[in-house]
Amino acid sequence: MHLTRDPLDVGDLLAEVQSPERGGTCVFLGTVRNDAGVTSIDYSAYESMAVEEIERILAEARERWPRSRVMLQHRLGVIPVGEASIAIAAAAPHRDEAFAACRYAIEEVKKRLPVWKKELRGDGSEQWVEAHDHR
Amino acid sequence: MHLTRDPLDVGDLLAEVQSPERGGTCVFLGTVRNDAGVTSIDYSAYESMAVEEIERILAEARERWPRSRVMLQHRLGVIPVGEASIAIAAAAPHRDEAFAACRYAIEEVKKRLPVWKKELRGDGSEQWVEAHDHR
Amino acid sequence: MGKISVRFFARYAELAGCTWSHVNVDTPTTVAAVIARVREVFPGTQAMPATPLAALNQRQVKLDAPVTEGDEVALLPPLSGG
Amino acid sequence: MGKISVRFFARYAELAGCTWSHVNVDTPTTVAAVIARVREVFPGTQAMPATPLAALNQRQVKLDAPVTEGDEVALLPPLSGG
Repeated sequence: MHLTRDPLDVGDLLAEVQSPERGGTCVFLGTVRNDAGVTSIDYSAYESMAVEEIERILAEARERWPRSRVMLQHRLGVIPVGEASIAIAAAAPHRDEAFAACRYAIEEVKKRLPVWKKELRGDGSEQWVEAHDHR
Repeated sequence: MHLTRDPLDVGDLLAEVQSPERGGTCVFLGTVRNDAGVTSIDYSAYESMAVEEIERILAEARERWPRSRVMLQHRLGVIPVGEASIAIAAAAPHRDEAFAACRYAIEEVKKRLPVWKKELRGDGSEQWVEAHDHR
Repeated sequence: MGKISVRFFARYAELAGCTWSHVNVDTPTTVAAVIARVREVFPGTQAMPATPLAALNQRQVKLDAPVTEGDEVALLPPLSGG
Repeated sequence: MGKISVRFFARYAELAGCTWSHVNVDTPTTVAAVIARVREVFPGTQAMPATPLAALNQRQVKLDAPVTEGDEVALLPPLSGG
């Protein structure tokens, strides 16, 4: 459920985190950019570890912001430019917590998730991405 | 378009701000909380000024984060608990700008938008909200 | 004498018993002077704070902002949007 | 001698020509020693950096982490998720 090969649905994530006592919700979406001829990115993962790492990150967020609820989905496989590879939703009683929990989750994902990108270009070339981007 | 009496649709806002060169999108939703017997909130505004203020806030965000695109909708009228009164979407090439522009917009809205809330309670009582909340 | 549009919102509209009116004042004048006149014409608004938030022609201003004939002064309860 | 599962991902899988295998090493040992053995068995992996990222049983670890029979060592190119 944290990893999927289907397009991500923000509405599903919102439904999982929102509730009548949580008045602030922050969502982050990372989408594939059209950098230098890129037409899509093939995402692969060490899937069992990625699932565990996501669960650790969500547990840490809940520990830091106990009244928040955070959900995260990462898409794998070939994702075309403009579509989302990751979606995070964080809801909390107040907006400070919602923003903080959402930001925490994406920063930890970038540092810790065993996921790799291979950029696919219009000219048929392919390239592994081996530096942190700053998207 | 910045003010509406209909339920807010995040998908519409996303469609307006996302593009192939913007890889990070941050969304904020403010929803009506079930504080102390509140069943809904009646939002009213100085509508013509609110529209101008929103346009000023969006222009400021674009000036500060020129590669970002931010959209904002505020709902007016009676909004039940759990539904959104405000939705902001900010997309940018990188996530730092998207988070910053989204956060800027909601903080300025809270400070500057001529909008008022009257809480409606299950027991039939009503109360103007006259202090900044921290949602 | 100049005619100044005056608008009341939210709780202040309830105090004034009115949402949109006008007052006549010697112009040029200031927002503070318009508010003083408002308190006479709409006695319920004496319950507003001594220095309420005000907008002049759809922008928040300080109470010493200059006002001329045809301007619109709005009296704004504490903002609670979002 | 103990049997250690070894997994390769992304570019390292291309270098190894393999995604999942095992090596036999004297146990207990360390992740670094497993990697040294991997470089012998899969010569293509000599192109990996001197100190690649590694996970032991699905958690990132330092290369001096202790390894025993049955453990799973994964070799991870620089992470680029999100």
